[in-house]
Amino acid sequence: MKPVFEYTKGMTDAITSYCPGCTHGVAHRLIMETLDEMGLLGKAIGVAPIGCSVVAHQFMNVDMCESAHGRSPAIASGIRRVHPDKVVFTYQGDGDLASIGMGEIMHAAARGEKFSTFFINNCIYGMTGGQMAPTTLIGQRSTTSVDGRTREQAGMPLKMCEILSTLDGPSYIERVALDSPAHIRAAKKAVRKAIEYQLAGKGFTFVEFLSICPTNWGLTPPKAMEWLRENMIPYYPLGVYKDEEAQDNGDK
Amino acid sequence: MATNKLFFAGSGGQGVLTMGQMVTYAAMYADMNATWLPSYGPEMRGGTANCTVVISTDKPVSCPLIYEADNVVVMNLPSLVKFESLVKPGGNLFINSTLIDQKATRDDINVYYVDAGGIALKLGNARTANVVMLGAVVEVSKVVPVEMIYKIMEKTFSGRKAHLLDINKQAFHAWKPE
Amino acid sequence: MPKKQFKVVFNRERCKGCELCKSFCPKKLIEMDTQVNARGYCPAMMTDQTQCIGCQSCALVCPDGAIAIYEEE
Amino acid sequence: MAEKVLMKGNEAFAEAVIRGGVRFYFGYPITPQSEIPEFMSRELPKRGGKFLQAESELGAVNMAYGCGAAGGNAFISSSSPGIALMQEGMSFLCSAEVPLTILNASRGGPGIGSIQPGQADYFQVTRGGGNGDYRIPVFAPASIQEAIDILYDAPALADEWRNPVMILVDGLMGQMMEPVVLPEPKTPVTSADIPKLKPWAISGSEKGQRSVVKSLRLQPEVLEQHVEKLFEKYNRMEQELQKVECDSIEDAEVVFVAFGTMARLAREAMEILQSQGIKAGLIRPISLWPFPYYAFDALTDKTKVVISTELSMGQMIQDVQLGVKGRFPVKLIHRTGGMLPTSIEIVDKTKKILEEVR
Repeated sequence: MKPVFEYTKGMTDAITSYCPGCTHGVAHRLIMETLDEMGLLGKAIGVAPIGCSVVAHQFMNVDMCESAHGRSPAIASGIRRVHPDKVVFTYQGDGDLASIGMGEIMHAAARGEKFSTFFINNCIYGMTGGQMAPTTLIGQRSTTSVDGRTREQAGMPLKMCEILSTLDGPSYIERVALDSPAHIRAAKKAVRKAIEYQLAGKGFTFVEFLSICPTNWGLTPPKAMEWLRENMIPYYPLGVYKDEEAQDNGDK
Repeated sequence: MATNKLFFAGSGGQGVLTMGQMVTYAAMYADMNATWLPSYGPEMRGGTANCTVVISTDKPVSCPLIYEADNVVVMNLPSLVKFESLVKPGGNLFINSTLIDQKATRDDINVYYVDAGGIALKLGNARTANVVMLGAVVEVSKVVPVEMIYKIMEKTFSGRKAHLLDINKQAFHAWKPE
Repeated sequence: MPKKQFKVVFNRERCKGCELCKSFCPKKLIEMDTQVNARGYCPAMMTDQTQCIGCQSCALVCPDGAIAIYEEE
Repeated sequence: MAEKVLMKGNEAFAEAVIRGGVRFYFGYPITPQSEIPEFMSRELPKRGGKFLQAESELGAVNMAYGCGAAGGNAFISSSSPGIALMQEGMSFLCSAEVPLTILNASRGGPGIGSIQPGQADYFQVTRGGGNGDYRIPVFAPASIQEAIDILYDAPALADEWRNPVMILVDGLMGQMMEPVVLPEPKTPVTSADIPKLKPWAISGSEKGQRSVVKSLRLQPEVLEQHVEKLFEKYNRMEQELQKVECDSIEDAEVVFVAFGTMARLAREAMEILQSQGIKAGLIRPISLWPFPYYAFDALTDKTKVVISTELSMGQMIQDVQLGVKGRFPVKLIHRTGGMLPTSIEIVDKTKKILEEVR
């Protein structure tokens, strides 16, 4: 029998600690499959965030360290200084990256740090129990916006790809979604591009994964996928926000 | 003399910190112990400048901060007003008489009026006023050997600045006690 | 040309019963077991291997590495 | 012996730590130590090192954590409010057992406070400002030469213990010049050496094993075990890292206890008292943690009073009391907010205290 699909050796054998249907598992796998296919598992150094994926190092089968909340881009910048020939990445959630770690991500991106950030946006704080995130949508209920987020009270949700694409430092920025097999295939291509650009020394690369949190959204995983498609994608449009190699990319 | 405490005060740009550093370097070259401590504050430019030098011949300098000084140099009027009291009884006060037309008020100290700017101007380089003053301090106090001041001048005024060596040596010896 | 035959293998113990594979199977070949696994989940299983078209949809959406797909030779 | 040079404190500190093997600096400007990042930005690139100006002190300490976790010898410097921000990282570094050399030029507080010398961060640095059970060795030199010697050894010490090491100075020492002798530069560790020298570091699993640098331990029994293991280390540090200088304490009637800048004022006060026939001595803790409690055992019955002299409202005095164990009265002479007493002020206050206790 010829294998068509097998679980990548980029992932450890451990069963993840994520809830049933949580797309952290999919995002982890896509990154590790890509590193494996590119022969980079031995050269990769990852930084895990605070949030549900604080324990990502138990599942991603590469050298990793933990970080304090939001600081991963600073930590990756430090790692990069010591190992300029390795592949360095951060894996961060929306509270970690777009709230408490906004300073670190903006400045690492602005410096054009040669690492890749994989950003999981599921519009909610998962680990702490479903509080409003900087990316929670208007009208979306959370444990700290029980009647739904309002613009008056909390402002509009932050669009990180759009914000980061105003900077000169990043070389590749793309928003992908994990809501269907087709989108997951496209997401993997984005991961590969981010790593290729990093290897080529082009500068900071960033992939935002629109993800689901069935537990805190109070939906079954299949229903959560529909909710992502119907609510998140209209506000967070998919696509490439920056590509240094593309012809039509402004003055770069 | 086991310990000699010097204090240099004036406004920014008068070479006050440099005078103190030169004495400190000279002490180091003469194998003495020394500390140099500038006043520091939030302002980047202008304002007053002062520094404290403590020289010890027989042991490490205990304290780089002073409550009284053996030798005090004041390069402008506000410094005279503020720091005359710092001179220890029997100590020396050096007043830059080019810019200060007031006299010292104390009679328990030795006061030297040094026309540092005037002498420097006569020598042809007004920027050596602080070296004229330094010459007076070293001449009177004998706090460091003159050869060590030469050594610093020779290190400082070398290469592209070599042409400044002679004028600085002249300035250093230009003041004579009355 | 003979029709390709695929075999979808579920790792019963890794499966958390999230039903994503079931919802994305274009041929509706996946059902949940009524027997729970050691961790208390009802794992996914194939109803009819012969109908599988090898599209990998189930494996792509599986967050838990519970699915492997092989082609019969 | 190498030639004596006259160096300003801040530049001497930076030079010493480079000679001690540091090749990575991360910092954020803050008075009174900004000459250190300035020096590092000029010097490190020339010596094969890297300088990175961080977006904040939080950024700086975490860059240093990443660097140290990856096996590099990192150095960060800041001043009191900046050190407060860095406490998150320090707790993290200790738990993850990542080495780092930290210089703290402490100033007057609380809040933004002032930029003049202060010692009101004694609790912050010796008791840990971050969360959790952890310790950081803190050394408080009183001269530029002593600071150089400590900073030169610090990167190796941090590596040896896999723990941050802090050197506590202040703006006065940073701005002061003193003749010093610089030690010979050590050969720095290169990235290629790291997998061999520090197999625990995250340098890529191609070295033959996978490394994870972490501090999260969700199961309480596992965390307890980890903290107990850390404390076996801290207990050994307490035995091995205590440093103190004692002067004239054998027959001293009054004994000053002071560190850093304040120790130099206290030393002069001691000399003035001695010249006036009053037997005075000085205990100068060089390591603030571990605090050299044993030094107080050498005090004899001739001692009438022990005076903690501090640039704070009295923080070290608690350790002094622990060291004195109730044998003598313990008093405080202090200024705070960035104010410095004169040695004469200390002498006068000491005489009053002596009248009270005699």
